[in-house]
Amino acid sequence: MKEDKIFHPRANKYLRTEMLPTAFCPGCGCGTVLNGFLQALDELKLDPKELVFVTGIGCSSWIPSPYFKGDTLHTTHGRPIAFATGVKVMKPDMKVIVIAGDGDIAGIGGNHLIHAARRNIDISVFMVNNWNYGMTGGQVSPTTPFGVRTGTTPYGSAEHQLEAAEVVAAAGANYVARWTTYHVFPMVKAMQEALRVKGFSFVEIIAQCPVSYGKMVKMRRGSDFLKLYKEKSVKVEKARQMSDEELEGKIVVGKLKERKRTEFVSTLRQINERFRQELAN
Amino acid sequence: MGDEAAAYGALYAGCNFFAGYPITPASEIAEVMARELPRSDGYYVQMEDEISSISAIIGAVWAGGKAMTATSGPGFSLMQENIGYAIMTETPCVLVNVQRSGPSTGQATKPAQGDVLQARWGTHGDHEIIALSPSSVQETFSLTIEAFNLSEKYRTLVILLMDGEIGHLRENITFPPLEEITLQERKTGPADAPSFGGAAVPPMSTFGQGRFVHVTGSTHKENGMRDVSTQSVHQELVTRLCGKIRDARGEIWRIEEDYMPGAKVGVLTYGATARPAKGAVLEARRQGTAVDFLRLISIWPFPEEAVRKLADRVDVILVPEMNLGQISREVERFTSKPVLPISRIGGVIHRVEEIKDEIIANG
Amino acid sequence: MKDSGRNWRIERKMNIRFSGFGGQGIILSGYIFGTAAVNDGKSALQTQSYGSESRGGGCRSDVLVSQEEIYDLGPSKFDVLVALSQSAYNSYIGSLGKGGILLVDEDLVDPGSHTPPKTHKIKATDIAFKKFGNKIMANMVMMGFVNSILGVISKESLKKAIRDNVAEETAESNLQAFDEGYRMGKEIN
Amino acid sequence: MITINEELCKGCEICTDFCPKKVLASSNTINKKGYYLPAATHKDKCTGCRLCELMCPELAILISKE
Repeated sequence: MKEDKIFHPRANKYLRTEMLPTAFCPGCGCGTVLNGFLQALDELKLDPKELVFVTGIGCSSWIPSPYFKGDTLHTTHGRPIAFATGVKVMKPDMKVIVIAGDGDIAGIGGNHLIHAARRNIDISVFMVNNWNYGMTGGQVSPTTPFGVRTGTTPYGSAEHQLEAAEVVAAAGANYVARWTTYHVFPMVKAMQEALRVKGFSFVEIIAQCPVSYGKMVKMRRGSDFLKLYKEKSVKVEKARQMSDEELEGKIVVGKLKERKRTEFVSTLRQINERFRQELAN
Repeated sequence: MGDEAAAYGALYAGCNFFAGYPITPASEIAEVMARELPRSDGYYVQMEDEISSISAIIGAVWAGGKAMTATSGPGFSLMQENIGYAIMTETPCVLVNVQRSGPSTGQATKPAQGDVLQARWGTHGDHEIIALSPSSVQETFSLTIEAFNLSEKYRTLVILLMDGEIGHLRENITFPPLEEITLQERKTGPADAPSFGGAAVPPMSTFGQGRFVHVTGSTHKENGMRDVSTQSVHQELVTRLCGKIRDARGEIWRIEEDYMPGAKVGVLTYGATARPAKGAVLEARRQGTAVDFLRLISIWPFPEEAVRKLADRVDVILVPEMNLGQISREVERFTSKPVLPISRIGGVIHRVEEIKDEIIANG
Repeated sequence: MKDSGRNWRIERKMNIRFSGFGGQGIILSGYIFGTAAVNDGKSALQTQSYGSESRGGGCRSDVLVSQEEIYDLGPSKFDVLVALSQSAYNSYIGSLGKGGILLVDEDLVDPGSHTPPKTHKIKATDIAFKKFGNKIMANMVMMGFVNSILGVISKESLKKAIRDNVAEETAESNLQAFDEGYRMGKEIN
Repeated sequence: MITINEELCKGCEICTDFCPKKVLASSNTINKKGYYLPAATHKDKCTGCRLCELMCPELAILISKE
């Protein structure tokens, strides 16, 4: 057990500090997402007792599990949003937070993402997108850029990147944003907005994997990716003026969608309330 | 209808969350749950598939709910991974599988008993499972309540292994007064009690109690924290998870036996097949053949003691079942006497006459 | 094979565990040792930690080298433990057999009061950084050091295995790092 | 004040690469895990922007008022 004083005050408040240092590789973006999320929670002054973390399988699922204090459900690959649906329906007063990777959320669990967004259930999903399956050593994922050589695309990927945030926006979520680990301050702000929104909120965070993905593209330092994010990022307002060709290879960042559709669990509660009233009459 | 009885059994057991996906011949369970759950302030969610259905019920249980899902063969196959998750995380919940003819889409609307071994071994890794199989609509109701009670008592997923025949069968049922129903309370403990060890069945802390419960399907220590590299942690955990069911098998076994002196032949059966089998046994006796009857109500853990007892009594065991010999293979493990499967597949259930003829031919 | 065999004559087989944290080239070290042993005409077997385990503090790569067919795939005790991090040392010191040899990077590992009698120390990471400009080559320095002390595998086979398994443009500096470690090992002996 | 937690740092150098005022630089000090630690070589130039603190993947940097 480490001395309390060596950690951030906010780490002591929100993290299981006995689990630190993290198991992440040096320079891994997951650590920056962890750091930013800690900041977001602290500024919102949320009580860890009100938080439920639900995660899947993959490096980024280790951000909440085991590091964050809060009730934690570390589930099977691809399914955290489905598990979170059950949690939220039964515990509507708790903040249900899913932090997981692109393989988990957009790959094997892609259907759950779309339908949770469509239901507009009050869950905050933070998708850490590192463009590959990192935990298994660097294989192509639904978000790997076209043409990139990975463990399972030795001749270059023949598939195009899934724009997960745009898909979620179209599916009906109340809040959708995308940032990168280079944009730490707006990333923290977007996390806070997502946590405040009632309804399905989704923040895609492009985050570096300098080990598994980095070895494929010969970018072995975290900073190599952060520089790339800085170069390739285009604010959503500007992106709206650009053509598809101009946007090829760019990372569109910012708030992609905000709307105020009715939330799923509160609707379920209203139905039960109405049922009781009709029964009484 | 058996499906409706399963739904009402769940409601009587206090189920307040159901997640499901439509599938023949189990959809009626979902429909009743969707209609009736608001009455007890429960919630129905129709998920996007069966994988998310079982996921959602496990989530609901950790959020303090009592939950069930229902499906049939194809959906049951999809749920296998998370059956293991529920076992590993010791999540009390109920899964109804109204078996239909397979493999694959098979005869979607026809009954079968082809999933009995999948129920036992479908999920990966070492595990023990509890599965109950009703033979009537009335029993479907009571066994669903039993399934909830066993799930709470042993903190595990329990399968109600119905078949399409019983699921879609309409027959008379009496609902007992609520006060006559005994429910197993969820075992809870003090805040510092480990949720994943320290007892064969540890007390369960759920979300929202401020206890920072950590639930993972990975190998974990008694406090729930992941430890996937220590051999002894895995061995202790999995041995306990298997042991808590295996050691209690005497309490979990449920059978119906009807023996008579001098029987040379025994009939062992379960589920819908038990109905014509029972008829055949009674008819054979009327015609002068001494025959023993054993019905397995709990399929898993396998009531091996009862099977041994039957095997000691008779010279041959007939096993009518709606598959090509799944339980008869299990029976063979406990006797060296001949075990003859009477198989019917293709969506037709045995007739009394044909089982009776087999009894007389072997008696 | 003129170089091999000093300890080899005593031990017909040798179990070596390389350990450290992810990114130190631990797994590659075991792989190179095993490949070189096969090139020497011996039986060799290599296993390693996978996934997050290999990236945390307890990364390991085990090599079993033998004159005969190997039956024990997961030995409980090792003849040699190479440790490049404190947490790996803490995790694996228990797997070092009685009378076994411990080799450590002395800047990174403090064996403490339980230092085994046969312990050899080298500043592998420091040398790699200061002499070869890249601390990642610490594993090469260490491999040279290990082999000069153990003499299980021929130097030629090891160098060939290194050449075959590192990027072409870094092969020369890797080999120099290996030679440096080898030379330092010889100084001790 | 810049506090660097030597036990947590994994030497990824994101802080030294992105500090807008180049307050932080790589040092020759190696920690127990074999990582080269950053050092605040130009403390006087620190504006307290906290970019390093928030970018650090290991929660190893804390910027606080003197």
